[in-house]
Amino acid sequence: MAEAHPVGFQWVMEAKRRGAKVFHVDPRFTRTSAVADSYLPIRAGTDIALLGGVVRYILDNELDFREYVLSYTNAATIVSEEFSDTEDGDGFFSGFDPETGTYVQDSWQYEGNEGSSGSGHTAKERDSASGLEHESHGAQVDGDTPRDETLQHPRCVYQILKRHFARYTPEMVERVCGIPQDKFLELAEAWTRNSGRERTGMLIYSVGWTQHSVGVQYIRTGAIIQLLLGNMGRPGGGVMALRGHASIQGSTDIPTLFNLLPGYLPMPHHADHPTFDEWVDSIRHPGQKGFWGNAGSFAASLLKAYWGDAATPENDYCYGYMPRMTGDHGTYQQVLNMIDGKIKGYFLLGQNPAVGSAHGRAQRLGMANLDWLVVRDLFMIESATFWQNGPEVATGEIVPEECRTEVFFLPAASHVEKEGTFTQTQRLLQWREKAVEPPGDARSELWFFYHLGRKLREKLADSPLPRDRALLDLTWDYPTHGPLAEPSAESVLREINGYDVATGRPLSSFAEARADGSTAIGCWIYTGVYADGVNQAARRKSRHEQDWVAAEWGWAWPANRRILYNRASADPDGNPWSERKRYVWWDAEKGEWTGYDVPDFEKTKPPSYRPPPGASGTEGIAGDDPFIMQGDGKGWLYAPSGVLDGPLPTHYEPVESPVRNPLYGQQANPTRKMYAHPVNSVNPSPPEQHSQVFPYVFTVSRLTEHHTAGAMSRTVSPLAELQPEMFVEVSPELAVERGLAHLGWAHLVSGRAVIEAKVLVTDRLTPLRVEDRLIHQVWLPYHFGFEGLVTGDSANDLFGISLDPNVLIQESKVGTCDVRPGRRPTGPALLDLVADYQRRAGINPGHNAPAVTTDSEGKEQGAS
Amino acid sequence: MGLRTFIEGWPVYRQLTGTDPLGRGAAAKSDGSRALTARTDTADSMARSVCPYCAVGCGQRVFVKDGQVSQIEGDPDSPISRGRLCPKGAASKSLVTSPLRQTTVRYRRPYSTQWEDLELDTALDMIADRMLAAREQTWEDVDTQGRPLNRTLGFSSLGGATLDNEENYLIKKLFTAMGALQIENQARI
Amino acid sequence: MLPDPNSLYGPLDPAPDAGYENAPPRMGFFTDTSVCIGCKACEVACKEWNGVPESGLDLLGMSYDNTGALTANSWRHVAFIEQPRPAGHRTPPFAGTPTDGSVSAASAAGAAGTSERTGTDPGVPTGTPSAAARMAGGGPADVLGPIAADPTAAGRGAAGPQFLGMPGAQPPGRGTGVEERTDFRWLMMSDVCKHCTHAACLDVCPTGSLFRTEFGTVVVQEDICNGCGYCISACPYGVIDQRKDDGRAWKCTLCYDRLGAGMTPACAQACPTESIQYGPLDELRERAAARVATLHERGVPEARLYGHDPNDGVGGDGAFFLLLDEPEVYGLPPDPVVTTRDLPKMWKRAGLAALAMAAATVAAFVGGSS
Amino acid sequence: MTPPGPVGDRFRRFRERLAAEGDDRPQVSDDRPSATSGAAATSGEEFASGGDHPSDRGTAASSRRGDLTARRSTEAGGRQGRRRRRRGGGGGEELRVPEAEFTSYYGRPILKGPVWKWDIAAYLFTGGLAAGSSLLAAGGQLTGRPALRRAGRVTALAAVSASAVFLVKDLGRPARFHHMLRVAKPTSPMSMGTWILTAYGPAAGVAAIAEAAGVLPRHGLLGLAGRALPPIGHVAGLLAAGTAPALATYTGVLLADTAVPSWHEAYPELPVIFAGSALASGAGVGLLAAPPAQAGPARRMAVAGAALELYGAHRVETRLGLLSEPYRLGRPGRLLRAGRLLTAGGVAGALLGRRSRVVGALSGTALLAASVLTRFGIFYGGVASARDPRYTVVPQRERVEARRIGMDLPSDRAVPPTV
Repeated sequence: MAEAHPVGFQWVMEAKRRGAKVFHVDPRFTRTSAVADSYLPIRAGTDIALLGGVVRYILDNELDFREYVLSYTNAATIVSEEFSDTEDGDGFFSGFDPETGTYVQDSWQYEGNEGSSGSGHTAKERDSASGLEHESHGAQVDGDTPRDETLQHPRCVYQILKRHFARYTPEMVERVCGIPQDKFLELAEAWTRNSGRERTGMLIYSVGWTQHSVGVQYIRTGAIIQLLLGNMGRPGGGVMALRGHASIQGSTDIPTLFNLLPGYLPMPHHADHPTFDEWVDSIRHPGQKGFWGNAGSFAASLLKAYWGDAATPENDYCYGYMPRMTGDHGTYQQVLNMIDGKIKGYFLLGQNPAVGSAHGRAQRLGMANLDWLVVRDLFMIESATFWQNGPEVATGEIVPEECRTEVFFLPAASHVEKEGTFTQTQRLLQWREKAVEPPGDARSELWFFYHLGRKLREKLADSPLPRDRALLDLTWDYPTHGPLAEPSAESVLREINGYDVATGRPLSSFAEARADGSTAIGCWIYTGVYADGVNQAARRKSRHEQDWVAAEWGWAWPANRRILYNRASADPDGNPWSERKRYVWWDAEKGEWTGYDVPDFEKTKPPSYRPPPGASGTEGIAGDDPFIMQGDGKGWLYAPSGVLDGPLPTHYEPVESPVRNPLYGQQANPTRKMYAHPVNSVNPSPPEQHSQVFPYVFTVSRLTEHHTAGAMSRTVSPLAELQPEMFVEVSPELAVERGLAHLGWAHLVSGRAVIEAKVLVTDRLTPLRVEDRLIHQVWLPYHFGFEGLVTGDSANDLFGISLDPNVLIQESKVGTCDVRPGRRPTGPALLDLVADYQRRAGINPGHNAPAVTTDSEGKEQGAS
Repeated sequence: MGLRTFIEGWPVYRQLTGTDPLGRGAAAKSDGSRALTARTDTADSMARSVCPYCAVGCGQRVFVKDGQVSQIEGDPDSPISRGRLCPKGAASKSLVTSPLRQTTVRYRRPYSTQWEDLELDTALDMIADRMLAAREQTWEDVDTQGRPLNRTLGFSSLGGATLDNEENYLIKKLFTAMGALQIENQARI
Repeated sequence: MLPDPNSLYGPLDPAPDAGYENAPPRMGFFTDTSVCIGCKACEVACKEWNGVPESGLDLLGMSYDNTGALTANSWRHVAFIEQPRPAGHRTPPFAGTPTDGSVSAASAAGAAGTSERTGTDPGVPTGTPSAAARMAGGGPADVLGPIAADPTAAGRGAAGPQFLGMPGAQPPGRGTGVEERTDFRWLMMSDVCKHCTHAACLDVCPTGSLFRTEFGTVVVQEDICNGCGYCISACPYGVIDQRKDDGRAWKCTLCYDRLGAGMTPACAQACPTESIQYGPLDELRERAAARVATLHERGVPEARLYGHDPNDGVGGDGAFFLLLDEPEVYGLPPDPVVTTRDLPKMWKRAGLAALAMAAATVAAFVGGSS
Repeated sequence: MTPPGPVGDRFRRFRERLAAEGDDRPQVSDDRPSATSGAAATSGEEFASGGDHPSDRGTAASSRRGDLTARRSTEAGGRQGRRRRRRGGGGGEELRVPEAEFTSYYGRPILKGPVWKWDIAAYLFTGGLAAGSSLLAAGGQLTGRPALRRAGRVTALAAVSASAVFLVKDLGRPARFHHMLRVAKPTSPMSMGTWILTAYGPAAGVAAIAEAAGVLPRHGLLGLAGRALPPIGHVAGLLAAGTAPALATYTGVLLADTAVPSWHEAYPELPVIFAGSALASGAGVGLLAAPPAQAGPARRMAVAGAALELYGAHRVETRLGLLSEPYRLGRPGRLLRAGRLLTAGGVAGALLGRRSRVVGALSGTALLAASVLTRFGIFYGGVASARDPRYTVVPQRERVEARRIGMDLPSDRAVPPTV
């Protein structure tokens, strides 16, 4: 965190000053470790084993916050008797379909709900990354579930959890992660001791958790711990994602993602959502508790915002105009399609996949096979010059004279040259004022897309084709101003916020959303950001003039709420769990919820409220159900649906690992998304042969001094000079083993690429003892590319493409490689070297390794 | 300037007559030092902004003099950052004023080995034409069972995490209306 | 003649001594290295505010330090030191992992030896490998921790690199045949001009370019400096430096222009963890003493202040530090003394020599016969 | 125990680097013919053996690596060419000053080495020469030795002019040389020197111009000038001589009033050396320019100057402990040793060859050269001391330790210095 989010880290230091104990788990000793109280070196890709060990420690010693767990989580809920665990299936839950490599989730359901997950496998959900829909709400589940408040029922979640994690002992943690038992116990002890009624503990993660083939389950494990310890919805608690781009949260809320529409509404699927009603019902899941009951209003209001007057109840608000998904249209699928010549054009909007995405060679080859490419950036980035300066030009794979891609480079406006809102990592929207005009041809994205849309509409104005109606009926009349005819960002924000169609009055809450076409809302979770016609995101009341929650600085979705599910900061009766940790509580006199923050609960629903039988939607939420976006109002220790690779987290080895999974016969996540494509390959891992060809584990991450793919830092001299060259960090032990000299060169080889880097021999890396083997890990920054003030080979070139099944995020935090002294070969010899390694490792590009690695017996059970 | 002012302005004179015989401070202070002001004080305007790098969302104050950014520093009022910035945030002025910034449209023809210049409006026109052509060629009305698809997989887009919500909104809205599905950004990565 | 009996040496409030009547309180920096996270925001913020040019694009191999030293083009410099030593009371980071001995000495020596004059325009001077090799410990300076207490480990500093020739004979993961490194700490420190009470650079400046401000800080006046270079030799900390393409001397001004506007210096404002604190020196000294006491309580006995003492060789620094090791480990002199302390004696010696010279001449002409 | 291959290779490379570091630092003994080729060959073999290690089974890269290492070993060999055999590497001789243990930041210097270039060392000589010459000229003027007077005055002007050129040229901003006259700071030897030069320079200049009286026509305006010049020159010559000792000795303070360890600690001696060197060089001019009959005072000046110079130089080379080392080792050591020899030779020649114009001239030349060498030796000795952190850390550390023992304080506290 000190490395990648130093300013956020000030709060950790603040806590430390007040006596907090900081633990840092990382494959290498970083600037965070330097100031942490305890540092745990870990083998990359084994976090579930570590966290699972903590879960077991909590359950074994009964250290959970029992009152919280009983009331606020699904610990007491009873699961179907059809469910069987990985402990019985050698790494498989019940319901695995080897054909598609996905689960049928029926058996995972709560007792009596077995039919509710739909039928068949979940390959479709995987292809559409449906896990992402749950960023704002839980998966569908029926509201009424059988419970055993004594937690003794053998099939209640609590007991299942206990059995599932029983083998995650300190010894197992040591065997899998390489973390000595003493240190693990120190962590577990401190974590549990600092949680409960009087204290809360916080868990912070970043893409070190998400960029794995089991990434979602990493975070699930963290969430289970935090629920067990009562750390959710309470001040100083929570699971905190530290995101890496200024508005990456915003670009998920208002998604530029193929499978989502604003506010986490799913993009329609051709088979599941042929009609508006089917689409809406699939979201709100009739009969389910919670706020998603209003999905119809949100959906209608979005379409109304898109198509204005043309959208009427009669034509289902132009639902027919919406494009439909048929499967995986994600960025990696796109790149492979580009290589196959299926895609003609590509827009890059402040993004540099030639350096920043996994398998850089595939990215560049894909771009070299387009008809046209539009790059909008501040700088001439690698993704714009791949045809000229890319490494494939050196190897002869791309010949400029033969590369047909037509490239448009359009300069972009910087953050001070345009106005608008960023949504930062805590869902806080902050408005930026414009300081200066952009230079030369530089324009904002707002300008580019507004005027591009204007031109497209002009060109199609006389089109008789039905397909063009969607474009022509679009509301696209934003006022412009200034010499450049810049569209008004405030007017767009106003549309995002939503307004009453008749009067134009901005809405102040998504509770005002209507399904009758009387409201138009661009992104329902953002409703309120323009309440009363005031740009709430532009509020900048000094922190000196308000309390520590600082509710008048910017605006957080939803409803300016700073901590989600903060009803959980009070006990079931509505009183604060403790005076120290009071945050939101029930004021019995006034008959309302009150506190420092906006209560995340219906303001006047008393703690004693119990829904009438059969109630659904918000009415179905009881007065002590704090998790109001979940179908049952509970925090999920066990996820009966919504997570495609299992209701509980399970340790699987990374896709590329030198180690056989010590826990199960199943080596890696069996449901991961794989791409069999000639350009893609996976280094062999046990039980396959030849894994020793790539004996070392490598992991990549950021340096404080650089930003992502480097376009915004390698081009800036005061940053470039601080980390001026690509390097690889190796332990002294590995340096000895491979004859690497400090500041000398080394090159790293994977089945995809070979890159070179200067060697930093440092004590900050250590070999780990895993299963009586010595595992060496090396670390690389991934910021370097071939353009800019400082250049170097790109670490992301080493990775292949394997994705998490829930969200289709690639495993780019761990891989295997070989490390060799000296510089890499250049020209065609480089390809020969890679080919030689592929041959020796038995890699057959274009063919996936088998997903199932259990023996026949295990397979049988897995499939049963 | 008369001789008298010249002599009185001579630091040696000030050393001999003033409080600073050793010529260490008051006597040695130059005209330049006397005229020194903080350029944040003399800025024409100040915009309140947010750091463009990571997602912590640190407050920034952007000072402008003569239409140019003259300084960017942390906003002490921000409850998130309390006026502090990391090296990247602190380098924001160098970022926006970098001499490496590309400020004109560049165009690379198919099979060409070099860049050429292009008018912005022409570029916009050419891009619009190419989008429509690609859409035309790859349009899918219905699937094999006649269910609507209403889409094109002929072009795609990547990016948005460094852009504003308003921009993302327009991107998604326009592309969706065009039937373009393959819209992605860093959040997938 | 001297405005204050302590004008050349000893405790002194420098602003009144430099002729300021009703001077504001003396301002300074307290840099608490125990909370430094080495982010280098200070380096960048300083460059942005002061328009300091680039200082070279060289990988120096000195941990994460690619700046190398304070130079004319780097007025803040973050030092990084990797040490096989315990950090306070915390759990040894590599306890239980199958490690060999430390490499810090070897890599330091590598860093020192692999480059000629590297880095910045003024040139970051390279180091000597033997000196670097001693970084890991040993020597009389090394009074901390069990490494020094253990005679075999104490020799590890010098012997540090030798383990590289001795890989473990046992099977991997079963012990390595040499002593393990279990403890490790990574020290970081943002170095800066010390703004000495007795500033040799200022006193030797023949043009009055270097001057004392009303805030008690020491500033080069760029409209005056003619690049004589005297200040550079005079600085006991090796701070001030000549910019080659410019000819003048440059260093931290403690953001004199910002101070005048009542603002905080750029580096201190940017510092995310309050490692760099700015304020009236008296307050900072109190705060620093309290911080050291806290750290001692919390089991960090190696915390000590550097440059805080008005009785030290330079009359106390306007920018002082809390360090976790001996100063020279960070590239600071262990006991700097302002050269002008001895100036009266020097002039006396010169006078005597001049007299002797005159006398010898007279004698040569008067005495003798031919 | 040590297997062949990269491990040993790396270890040896490191050891060699440590050993090669010897040439970063000045040496005690003369270079001996070293095993340059042998060392290179040996390391070459070692590198070659690295390729045989089983783990190094690379294909395409191995030849590249070979090239790289070969180049590096050549470099190493080249560096070793100037070094002694490594310490403890099988019976090399001991360093005279025991290796002091100390820590540093990656071996980098703590101090900035002086940015003054050779021209400041040259100025030390020309300034002293001017001073010595002016004294010589004044003596000649007062005792009726016109040859000494003329030579002294002309040399003084030439030398002070050269000084001005050297000084201005060394500035980072030469056009701003006049900023030196902004202030008058007794704490700044350079400021004082500026004012000394400001007084001395015109006087020496006028005195030298006065020597033109002899060649001017007898009549007319120039004749008038010719008649007026000698008395003006007389006064100017005395003024110059009056400021000359200050000019000659302030430079000692100029160097000493720095943080450069070997300069600062030599502050008692530097003015003595420079005074002696100035006298000797002035005497050298006298010996060169004057017939033996007039050269007697020059010979006596030479003896006095040489005595001061040799005494001072001996003191700095022995009295300062570790900080004397830079004056004995490497280039500064060679310069100072050569200077000493020439001084001794010059004095001997002056005394023994007092009837020979040629011997006198040679002696004068030797003294002048000796003065040049001494100045450069002292200059570069200081520079060397600033570039190695050893000379900064070790003495200061000893000071701290002494105080700690003396005051019996806890070891980890900073301690006020005893003055």
